[in-house]
Amino acid sequence: MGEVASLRAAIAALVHDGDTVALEGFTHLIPVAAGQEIIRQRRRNLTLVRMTPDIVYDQMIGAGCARKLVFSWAGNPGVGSLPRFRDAVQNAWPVPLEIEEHSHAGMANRYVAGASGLPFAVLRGYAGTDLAGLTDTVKPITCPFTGETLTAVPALNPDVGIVHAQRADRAGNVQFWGITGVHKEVVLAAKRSLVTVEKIVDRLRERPGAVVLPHWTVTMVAEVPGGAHPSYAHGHSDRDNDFYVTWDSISRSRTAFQRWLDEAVFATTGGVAP
Amino acid sequence: MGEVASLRAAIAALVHDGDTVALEGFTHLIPVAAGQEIIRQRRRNLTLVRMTPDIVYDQMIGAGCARKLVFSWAGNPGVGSLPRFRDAVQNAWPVPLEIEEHSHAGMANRYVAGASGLPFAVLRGYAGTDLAGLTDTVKPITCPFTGETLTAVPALNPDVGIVHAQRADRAGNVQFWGITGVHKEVVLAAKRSLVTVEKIVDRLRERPGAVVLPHWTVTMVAEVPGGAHPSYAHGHSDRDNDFYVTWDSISRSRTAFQRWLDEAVFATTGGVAP
Amino acid sequence: MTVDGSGQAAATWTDEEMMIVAAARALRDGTRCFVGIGRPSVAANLARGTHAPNLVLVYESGTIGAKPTRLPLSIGDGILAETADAVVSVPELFNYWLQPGRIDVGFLGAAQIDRYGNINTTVIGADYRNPTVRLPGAGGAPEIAASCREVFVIARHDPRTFVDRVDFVTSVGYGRGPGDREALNLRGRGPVQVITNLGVLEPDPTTCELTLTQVHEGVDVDQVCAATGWPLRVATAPTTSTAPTPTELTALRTLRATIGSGAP
Amino acid sequence: MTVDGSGQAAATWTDEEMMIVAAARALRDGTRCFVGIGRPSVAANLARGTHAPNLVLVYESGTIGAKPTRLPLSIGDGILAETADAVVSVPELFNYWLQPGRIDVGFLGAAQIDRYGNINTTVIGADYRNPTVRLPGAGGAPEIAASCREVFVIARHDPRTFVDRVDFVTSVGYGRGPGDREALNLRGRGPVQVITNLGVLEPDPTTCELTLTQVHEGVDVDQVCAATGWPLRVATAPTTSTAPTPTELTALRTLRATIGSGAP
Repeated sequence: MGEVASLRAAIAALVHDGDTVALEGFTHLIPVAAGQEIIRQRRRNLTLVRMTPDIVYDQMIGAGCARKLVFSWAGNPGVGSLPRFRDAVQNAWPVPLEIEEHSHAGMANRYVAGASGLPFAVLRGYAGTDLAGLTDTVKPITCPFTGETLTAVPALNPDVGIVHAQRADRAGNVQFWGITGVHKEVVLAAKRSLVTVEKIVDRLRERPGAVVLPHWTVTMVAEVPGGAHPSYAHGHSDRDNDFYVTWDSISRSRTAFQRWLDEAVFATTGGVAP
Repeated sequence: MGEVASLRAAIAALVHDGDTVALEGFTHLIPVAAGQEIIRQRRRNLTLVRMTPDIVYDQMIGAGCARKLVFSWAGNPGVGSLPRFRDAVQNAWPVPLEIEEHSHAGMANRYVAGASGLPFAVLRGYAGTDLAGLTDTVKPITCPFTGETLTAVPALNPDVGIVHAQRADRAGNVQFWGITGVHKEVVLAAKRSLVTVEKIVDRLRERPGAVVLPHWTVTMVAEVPGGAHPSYAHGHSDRDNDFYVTWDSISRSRTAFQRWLDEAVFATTGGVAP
Repeated sequence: MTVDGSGQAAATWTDEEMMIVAAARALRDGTRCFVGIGRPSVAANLARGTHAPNLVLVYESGTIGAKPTRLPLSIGDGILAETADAVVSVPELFNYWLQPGRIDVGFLGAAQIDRYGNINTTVIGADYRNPTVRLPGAGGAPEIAASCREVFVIARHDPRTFVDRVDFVTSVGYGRGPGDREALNLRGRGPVQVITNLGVLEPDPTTCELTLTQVHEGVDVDQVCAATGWPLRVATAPTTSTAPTPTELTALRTLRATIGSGAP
Repeated sequence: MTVDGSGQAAATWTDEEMMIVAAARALRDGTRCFVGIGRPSVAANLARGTHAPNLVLVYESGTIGAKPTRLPLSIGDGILAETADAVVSVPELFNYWLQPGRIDVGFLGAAQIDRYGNINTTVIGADYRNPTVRLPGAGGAPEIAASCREVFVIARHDPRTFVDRVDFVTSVGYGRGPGDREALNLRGRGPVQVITNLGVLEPDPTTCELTLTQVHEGVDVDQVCAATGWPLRVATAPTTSTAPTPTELTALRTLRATIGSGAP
């Protein structure tokens, strides 16, 4: 556990065709470089899980890696829509995309159940919405003490959980800070996990708001400076807001997207986004 | 919310006869001075809730404040038993004590449900033990997705939640660090809350591992330096292990305990334990 | 339009600015506000910079009591974590902070909103599986709309947005009318104000139907009715919102100037 | 007793020390161990100070990977937080760390333990409501016994502790025999070693009944049987544990010397 490897070796070892893969990072510490390495290794028929599919999943979906998407908000934050995601949903291009849609509260609790070794989680959610009727992953549950009806959602335990973090030490202990999202939950819920980090150091030092995941909870660690671009790593980089806008123009046209794929992903040896 | 007051005024305002009161602190930051002020104000018929009733509850039970105890481990950590607790359970002295007994995992999850605005929590627990049969607060629940049977426990929402912390600012924002136990959960689960603190400062400063509760989640704050004695406040004091041993000899005899009550509690104006 | 009839230099503003200012004014000082990105965040930060310095901003990224000195560009902007009273995980935010009803106001946008304040941010078109337009989806909205004590909605006023019945109920307003929220066991009151570029709609106390209670300066009622996709009920005497003050406009434009491209 | 037959100065030890040393030896390096206070904590810290430097100590106070330089005096001793890889809340410890089976070994004490490894730490006496002796209760033990991959128990050997059937099942061992853990849907294997001051008991692979498999040096089998409250089954050829080495004794005594009064 906590094995340090190259990004290429880690993806090759951990991600297989047909796997359920969750790349997480709530606007912060998104493992974009790892997503692009999955594209580069031409993985197919993945079930992609993510609360906020944004540019990284637009890229993976457009590249034809995914057969299904489990999510709660699919957009380009602050800019608009995800053209590749829309093209897949509305026109099955390049391949059909099955979707399973939830709310943030539902997705977050599904990861919590997964991390807790429970088959389901309970929340006050979905009541009265049209979401519940579209999936068998939202069901009513009755409180055995009060008789009140609440909502149950099943645990998420992805085959692979991938996040980006600021630091790891050489033993593979991982540390991240700032907005931590569902980082801890997805790593603990996943059967296998990969953490890409800005920097591998000899010793982690305590920091306000920092979360540490011991090496024995992380399968592999890869040093990928800038691996969250165009999202950011608190204390290392700023969010590249211009790229989010640029992405819209790239993603709107299939040909522009294909050109971007060839130039930015397949022609490169991997690591950092353009 | 976050009103700064004296300990005496805070207890007088928040704790009433017959209330359900939870004083928490998992071996660390135990609000012992607040418990002694409750004794001093001669509150009666309280339902006392605490994962680890130790010296502070032995004192409150011996003083006759409690009619019921909800708990998961009642002992003098590292020393042995709680003579006043035993005397109440075995001999109804000074008054009968009803008990409702759980495991740590069950109690922790009951606070989580309370803090989450849910009527119950689900866990893998109690299976095969004799605990479940003794209370109507442990029930089986079936996963609506897998059919698996798990255990449900009802939420704990005490009338009053009391903890000790290292810091508050003048607005009543609270900060604690080190072992945080169920501090956050009990404050968020309680209808009213009191936090006694080592020090009220102008501005909280960020620290590794520190948890902050905004002033609008805390009803009242009282500055009580040393208010956790004989437990400790990380960064301020060490655990007084000798007092835990001494307590055993005080508590073993009703007369020695009565003498201690008169001298250490009723004869003092409150604040810090001997 | 002129700010006032006085002799001083006339200032003009857009209906977009009027909408943001009206939304900001609706936020009382000291309240806890669950803020979505885009217009709700602009309005909330404007309020905090003007009449509501103690407004508590809560973002779904887990930042509680954020005090950004510039407009955040995403709900996870680093400046939110740097200035927050507390940063918690996303599960904790939804479970410990939103779900129990600790947040006073939920501030939402909408792609479609209907007569009963139900919101659609999922799909346009009758067939979910084959939509005319695929929208981003629910995000935090369903539980924000359910659990906050009150909900404010901000949206530009046109018949495609203000529809008789939403194509998809992403977030529940008043369902199909009185009693529905109670029947669904929803904790909050529901949408109490819908603020647009033309005026303000509020639910009728008895029927829960959104009703025009306020028009912005220079807007007439017929204009609002024409921009609404159902026969809009109008309060007996709708008030008129006062124009943005120079202070409000300066604060809003300064705030907007803090963001570059890629802005919401 | 002599450490060895060589000419060097003889060292003696107590049966309590032999028990702790035997327990420490049972902990393999690198395993994650959920440690109760008292003897389990002494044994685990001895192991970490001798043959298992990479033993991961997890205490129910939420301290994960604690590396105390002295013996902690409570499960919430400040030194545990200061030296831990991570400090988490108590709910998180039980839900994210213990419940999913991430911990290899759960190390428990017992006031009573029976033929099938069930543990009682709640009450002595037939009537729960009117007990002969009221014990502290469950604490974390029921879920530690259920969820850790394996459970080690450490207790002094006498007929009042080793009983045919516990007065109260606080933590489940093998219930009433084979299949019970599976029927109860318990994740871990259950108690695999019960280490006492006289020897070591292990569950029979087919009957799950605790069986004497090892006696400590200088202890004979009859002595163990006499100290057991049921007709103790004895392995065909019980091994003999080697006496504490000078290194082990020195390490243990140094460790004990780090604590003052109020020690576990």
